[in-house]
Amino acid sequence: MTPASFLVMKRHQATLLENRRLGPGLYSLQVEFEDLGDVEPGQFFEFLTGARFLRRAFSVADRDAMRLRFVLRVVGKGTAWLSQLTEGSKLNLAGPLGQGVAMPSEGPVMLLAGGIGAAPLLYLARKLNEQRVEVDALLAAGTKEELILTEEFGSLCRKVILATDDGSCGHKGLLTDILPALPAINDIQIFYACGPESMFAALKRLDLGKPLYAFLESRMGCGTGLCMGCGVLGRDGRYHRVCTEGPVFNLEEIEL
Amino acid sequence: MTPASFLVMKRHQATLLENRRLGPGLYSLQVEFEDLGDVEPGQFFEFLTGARFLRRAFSVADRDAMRLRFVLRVVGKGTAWLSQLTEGSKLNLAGPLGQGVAMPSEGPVMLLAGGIGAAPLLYLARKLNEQRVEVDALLAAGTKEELILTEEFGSLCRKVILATDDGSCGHKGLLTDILPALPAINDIQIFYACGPESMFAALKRLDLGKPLYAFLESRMGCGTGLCMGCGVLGRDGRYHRVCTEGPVFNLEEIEL
Amino acid sequence: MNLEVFLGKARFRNPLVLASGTFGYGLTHTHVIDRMGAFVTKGITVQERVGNPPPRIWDTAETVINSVGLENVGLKRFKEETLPLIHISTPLYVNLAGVDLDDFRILIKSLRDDERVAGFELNLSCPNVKEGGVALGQSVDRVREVTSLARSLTTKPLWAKLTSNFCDVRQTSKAAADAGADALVLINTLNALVIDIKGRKPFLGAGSGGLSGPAIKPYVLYIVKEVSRQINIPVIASGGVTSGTDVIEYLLAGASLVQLGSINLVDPEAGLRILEELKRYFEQEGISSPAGIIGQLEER
Amino acid sequence: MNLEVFLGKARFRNPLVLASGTFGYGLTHTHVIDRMGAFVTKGITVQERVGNPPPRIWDTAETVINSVGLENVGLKRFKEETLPLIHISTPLYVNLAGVDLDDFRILIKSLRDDERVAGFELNLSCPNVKEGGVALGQSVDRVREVTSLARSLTTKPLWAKLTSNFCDVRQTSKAAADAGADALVLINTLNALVIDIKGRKPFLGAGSGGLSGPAIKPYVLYIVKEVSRQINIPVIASGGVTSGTDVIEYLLAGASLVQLGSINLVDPEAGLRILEELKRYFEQEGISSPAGIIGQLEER
Ligand SMILES: Cc1cc2nc3c(=O)[nH]c(=O)nc-3n(C[C@H](O)[C@H](O)[C@H](O)COP(=O)(O)OP(=O)(O)OC[C@H]3O[C@@H](n4cnc5c(N)ncnc54)[C@H](O)[C@@H]3O)c2cc1C
Ligand SMILES: Cc1cc2nc3c(=O)[nH]c(=O)nc-3n(C[C@H](O)[C@H](O)[C@H](O)COP(=O)(O)OP(=O)(O)OC[C@H]3O[C@@H](n4cnc5c(N)ncnc54)[C@H](O)[C@@H]3O)c2cc1C
Ligand SMILES: Cc1cc2nc3c(=O)[nH]c(=O)nc-3n(C[C@H](O)[C@H](O)[C@H](O)COP(=O)(O)O)c2cc1C
Ligand SMILES: Cc1cc2nc3c(=O)[nH]c(=O)nc-3n(C[C@H](O)[C@H](O)[C@H](O)COP(=O)(O)O)c2cc1C
Ligand code: FES
Ligand code: FES
Repeated sequence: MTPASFLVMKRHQATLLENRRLGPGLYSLQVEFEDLGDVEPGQFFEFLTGARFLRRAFSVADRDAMRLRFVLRVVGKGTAWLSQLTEGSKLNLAGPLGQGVAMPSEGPVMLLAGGIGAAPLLYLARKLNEQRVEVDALLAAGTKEELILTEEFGSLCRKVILATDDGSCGHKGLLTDILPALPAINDIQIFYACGPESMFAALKRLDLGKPLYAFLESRMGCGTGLCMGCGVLGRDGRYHRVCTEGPVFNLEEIEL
Repeated sequence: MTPASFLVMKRHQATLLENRRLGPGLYSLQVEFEDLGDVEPGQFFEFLTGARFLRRAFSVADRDAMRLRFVLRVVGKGTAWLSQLTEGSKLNLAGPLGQGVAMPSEGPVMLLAGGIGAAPLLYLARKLNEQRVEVDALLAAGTKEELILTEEFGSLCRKVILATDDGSCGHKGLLTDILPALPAINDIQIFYACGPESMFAALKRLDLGKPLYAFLESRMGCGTGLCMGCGVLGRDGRYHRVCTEGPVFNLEEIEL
Repeated sequence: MNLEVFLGKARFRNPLVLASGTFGYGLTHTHVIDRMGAFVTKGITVQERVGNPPPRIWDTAETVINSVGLENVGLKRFKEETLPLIHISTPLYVNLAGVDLDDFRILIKSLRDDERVAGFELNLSCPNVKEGGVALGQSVDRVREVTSLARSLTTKPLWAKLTSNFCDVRQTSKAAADAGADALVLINTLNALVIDIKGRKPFLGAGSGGLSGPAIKPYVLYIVKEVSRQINIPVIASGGVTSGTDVIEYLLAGASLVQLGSINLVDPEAGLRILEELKRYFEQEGISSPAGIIGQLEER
Repeated sequence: MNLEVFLGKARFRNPLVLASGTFGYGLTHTHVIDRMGAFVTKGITVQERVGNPPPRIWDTAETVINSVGLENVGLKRFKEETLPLIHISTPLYVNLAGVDLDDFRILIKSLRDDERVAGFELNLSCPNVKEGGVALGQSVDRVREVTSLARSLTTKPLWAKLTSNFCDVRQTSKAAADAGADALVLINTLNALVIDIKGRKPFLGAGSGGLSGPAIKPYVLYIVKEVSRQINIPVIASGGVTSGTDVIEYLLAGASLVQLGSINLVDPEAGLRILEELKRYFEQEGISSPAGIIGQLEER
């Protein structure tokens, strides 16, 4: 175990610049920091809320100088609390935490987003774009209203394919129903996916024949490797800490 | 026991119109109601806060149509939470609770306020003024900065006497040091006092020879007579519920 | 939809019970009481009690700590002055707070023939009195003795309200069941101390108090599940309920009735809200009666 | 000002201890560990344990519920791989999580001669494993046996970490003290159940977990006060500390050392903040050492 910068939790007193509703229960938060070092795609920040004792983890969805963007979906008390914050509010944050994703040596790559999973992949698209790696995105969600960040992906990707479960926008069907039939898929070197557990399970069954990195979630205790609260079962029969060994794992190496 | 209106807790969803700092840890809250019946001096409202499980009690300090004014002093987590609310916030309130004070048949009367104790007495001054009962006020506090509502009392009272512990404004000394020497005191028919417990104890020792009504505080459970949490010891050796039998008691009838 | 629950022959129109000490004697808010499954009075002692010195209440964001100390009018005044004033259509359970066998004998004999009294909750667990209360409830033998005695004195429903403080509540539950209790009430408040560091003394006038409120729910839920699986009389849950969801959790864990305590202090009409939440859940899930979910928690 | 505390000959630079399971093995955040009075490792078992299935964590505004299930590297790897990597200047206590006497014998024999190990915390109280753990700690006899055995095997400081679940912790405290423990750690997490009402199953992968965090503080404070007045070995408090005020409350109630657990999850540098708060209090109140306030709570 080598000490890494993300293992020591850096705390911030930051300011909420904008809290914008994107869709049903979906919010985009612009946060301004006083002091912010490097932040890699895949890394996350933990927010203190007034509704829960432990911090809540959110992936970095984008960056502009000292501003970070987070996109959150309200699922419980902590996210509800955050969604109600007004502009100008002070936020107690910790991060960046977790390991950045392994960047590809060559493209094209494809991003596979299920619902709120689009959030961390947007920041990855931005970084890939900066490094001139070609990138496609397949964005899926339940309904049209739940499809988020499509414009942002549009400006960064070679191609953006949309899909909804109910067909209200783009292809009709689950991400994993549509994916195999896409012509673009053949020259893809690496996949990056973020979405619900059921999506990862289906992706595993698809067996795309190329490396697939999965951005995982897990209920966390500390976010810094201290408590073993966030384990995801590995192929080796051991639990791996999503907070410090992840949150991005090679799909092959984990059990679902 | 006869059913009284204040025994059934009426809940309100009200709006904070103004939150103004009056002094160190002292805030004035203007709250607008959608629906508000009679409110008598001495009655209080209970506020739900995000910091404590139980409601927090605050006396009505003034009224203007559908707006009530409350004045609060930050002493713990609930009051700190309330003091940080921004204008436009929605408040969950219950009230009016408790019994209104017995109004005098004739004046002049004198109001004795220690610190935040000025709050409920202001509303009483307003009502006495409406009923053309002559009223004097002795307002005491630790320092000049802690003397609140002096202008408001000025516009309603025949005479307003100020005192501070450190002499930074008005007479120097405790309210009960100054009171006996005041010339105005002789023709007073009734006293109304609100302040810390030590003030009531000293008032009791002064033995002013006229009825003195004490606006009491107590840690409350329910505020509606259900839990026996708020008892104050009576001369009869029993505990009396501040929430429903008070909060105003004849000083003679309670033990301190 | 039918929310009725039967414990033996005793019928409750729904599983919600207003907990002792949090709804007075049932003299006010009768519009709430009349919609509930049952109502339990403040603890009644043989002699009138003035209760503990103030302050009696402390709270945090998710807990209440009280040291009311069983302030009550005492058996005589309760029977003569209070009972005649109670006009409710909901079964009235009297919480009996005895110190020893004699107390319980006196209390039950005096009240058992009053037809307004539907049944008794034996308070074997109050942490706020020096004698009796929690100390009784910590001893398997005392619990057995008191319950047996009570059983021998009345055929009315008997609920044994137990404590988990400094004892194995699985054992005391078994003792109460064996001795003939009709149901177990799990649990009374946890011992709790709040310290005023400036004065270097306990904050509450009585020295210590009893902890209740939402924070204790996961703890009580565990106890309810364990005990209801081991003991074959109905369990009535008491601890931290604030919503319909909480009630359903307790039913799933094995409770047949669920008490509302601290939440009544925040809102005396909470029972009405919780009842609506419960109904909505039953509707949405197509459950026809509480019996359909009591104890239906799956194992992991 | 001197914040030192001595338990027998063992010296602690201040009363703050990082609690087992909330600070890993002491491999990171050593700048925090090195300012504390002591550090306790995650519970170590004889065999490596993969721990419980996820989810393992739940929380409310004032509680945490965990079911990590003693995931740890096991004795062999701990000794060979982990211990050599721990570089801290603070006394290292190893939390030993045995299932039976044999386990404790193996664990202590293997570690007792390692000079990096200052002492042992006997985990007689983990609610998150089916065997051993809390079940051991509920039995006065088992507590006595394990503590006696441990005492016979080592002269290093021995802390017995106890539970209040389904037992009288005053009795188990006495047993541990009589059997030669140097200190009692009160208490481990409370049994807790969280229910997923949609799935009608426990939310945590392991079925149930252990409750900790600020909401349990008044409960643990009461236990610490009671036990420290009855038992004449030092008490180490563990439950809900988040501030310097909380530490002072525990010292007043009778604790000699105070553990920080759940708060480390919110902020691994919380110990540094709490230490500053403690110092400020000592300064303001003109207290020269913890000994000046331990057990100084006045009665009411
Ligand atoms: C590394 C990482 C990155 C993440 N990035 C993002 C992101 O960018 N955007 C985002 O929106 N989220 C993200 N998440 C997820 C986010 O952290 C969680 O949604 C959040 O912590 C939920 O907190 P809460 O307090 O709102 O939910 P809680 O109230 O704690 O509830 C948590 C979950 O449990 C369910 N639940 C609540 N009560 C019960 C019950 N009684 N029974 C059963 N289930 C129940 C809720 O529906 C919810 O799904 C990320 C998570 C991780 C680990
Ligand atoms: C009828 C009535 C009318 C009232 N009207 C007003 C009013 O108009 N304006 C007003 O400002 N107040 C009023 N009060 C008082 C007000 O209700 C209380 O100040 C308020 O409830 C405190 O809540 P809190 O959550 O801020 O304090 P808490 O955090 O609950 O603390 C309460 C008190 O305990 C002290 N305390 C906190 N922690 C500790 C500890 N560990 N040890 C010892 N002491 C501690 C605090 O300093 C504080 O004094 C009234 C009270 C009543 C009963
Ligand atoms: C203010 C107050 C007074 C109480 N008085 C009694 C009592 O007299 N008798 C009793 O058996 N329980 C009493 N209790 C305990 C409650 O009936 C209930 O069992 C406990 O509070 C746990 O439930 P809760 O978390 O829903 O409050 C009291 C509780 C509170 C908060
Ligand atoms: C995530 C987590 C893991 C824990 N693991 C252990 C453990 O391995 N051994 C142990 O004795 N206690 C363990 N505990 C209990 C703590 O050491 C502590 O006694 C308890 O959490 C109460 O203190 P707190 O309220 O400060 O957290 C754990 C607690 C938590 C929250
Ligand atoms: S959340 Fe604590 S180790 Fe990952
Ligand atoms: S606060 Fe409950 S009776 Fe007064």
